[in-house]
Amino acid sequence: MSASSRLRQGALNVAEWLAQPMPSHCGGLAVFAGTVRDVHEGRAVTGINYHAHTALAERRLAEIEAEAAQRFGAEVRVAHAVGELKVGEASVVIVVRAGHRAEAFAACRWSIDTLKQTVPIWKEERYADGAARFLDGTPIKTVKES
Amino acid sequence: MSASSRLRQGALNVAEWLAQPMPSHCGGLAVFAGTVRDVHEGRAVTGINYHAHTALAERRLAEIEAEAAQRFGAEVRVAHAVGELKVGEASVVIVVRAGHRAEAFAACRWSIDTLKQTVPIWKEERYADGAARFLDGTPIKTVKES
Amino acid sequence: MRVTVECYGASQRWCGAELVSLDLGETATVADALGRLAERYPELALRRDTVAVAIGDEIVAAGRTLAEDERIALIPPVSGG
Amino acid sequence: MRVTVECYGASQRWCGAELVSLDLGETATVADALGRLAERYPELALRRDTVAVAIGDEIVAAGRTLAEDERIALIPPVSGG
Repeated sequence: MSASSRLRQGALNVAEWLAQPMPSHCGGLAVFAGTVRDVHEGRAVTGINYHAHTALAERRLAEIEAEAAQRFGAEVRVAHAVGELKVGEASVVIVVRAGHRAEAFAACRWSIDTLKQTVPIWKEERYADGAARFLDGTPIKTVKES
Repeated sequence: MSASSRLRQGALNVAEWLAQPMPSHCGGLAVFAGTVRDVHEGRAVTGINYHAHTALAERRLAEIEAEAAQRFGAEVRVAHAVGELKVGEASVVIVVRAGHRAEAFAACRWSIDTLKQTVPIWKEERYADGAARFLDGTPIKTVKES
Repeated sequence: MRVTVECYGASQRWCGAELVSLDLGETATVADALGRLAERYPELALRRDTVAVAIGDEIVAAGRTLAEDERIALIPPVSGG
Repeated sequence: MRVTVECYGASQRWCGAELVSLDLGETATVADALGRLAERYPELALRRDTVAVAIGDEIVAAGRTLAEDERIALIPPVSGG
């Protein structure tokens, strides 16, 4: 997993994804990060182990960036963590740079919604009582279908 | 203008507003930043001088945070720059921490839209030809009206 | 009664100054102050319906009575963000 | 013909392993491999319509013919984000 890949081992550092300067033709930066919550469906969560099909996930994340750029005229960066994350740590980061806020928000929202349906990643939740389970998910779609 | 105020002299540093850890009950972080663009209505822009009515602007920014918290059940931080900004620099930052992404996006979008209509701040654009002008704006509303 | 008007944003251009002094009658209101400004500054008169007035950290109603030496702020249409 | 099945996510639980070996006839397809797995693993059989199959970095169609020693990946419903 190289430094330039979109899948990263361990928690993401959101600030790292903002270091790049804003292009001068852009006026809106929208960012979304998903973090591990301490409760899910009433059970106390201690962490999540994220599993990925690396080759297909990298390809799909790149496709999301390209498709969002085309649909919204925005620059989009998408990253996802794999491995063990603790409560409060960031598992996914979407960074969008666009001309105006409407496109920035739309591209950011579309990208996270699409990621959840198209990228082969699985959450294995760990609970305070020592149990662990893979969450139910959604049958994988292609990026174009989203 | 104290360090804890929501109006800051000069460009904002977006990463600074992300330093606070994510509360453990929150799963979604949404951020919007507005930056100075190099063109507006076909004219080459070199920078923007942001003017504010300090007392009322501070109050309105605090009201936006409180109203967004109530409407969306989210933690919201809002900051705006005053003074001279160059192209690419951030004039406004909205940071939202919420249980899930839907509320995070909704609160972030509502906050920036409301800020633009309710906070006494004025853009004075500076152009490559040496001219400067105050932009037309929108008659000020209250936060509750938004 | 003397009041000082702070002109924000484009109202600085309409009134040609950041601060304007007004001599008004006793029991003058915010509306009276705006009326006097509109007489003097035609560019402001054209936009009078779009301008709010603040005292301290509050937007005040047109009927608000002014006090001697009070400062009022002209809040033209806003353009933050 | 022998193929190796990599089980991702919950399919590890359904099949009880991360890797499963299958012996299939010549000209076997992805659908044939899924059919064999469904015979062996009732939990997978229940969810067969929700599972996709990847080879390399591509999702492949059920009619895709398999090659000797090929590796295929079971992609159960995804839950990233």
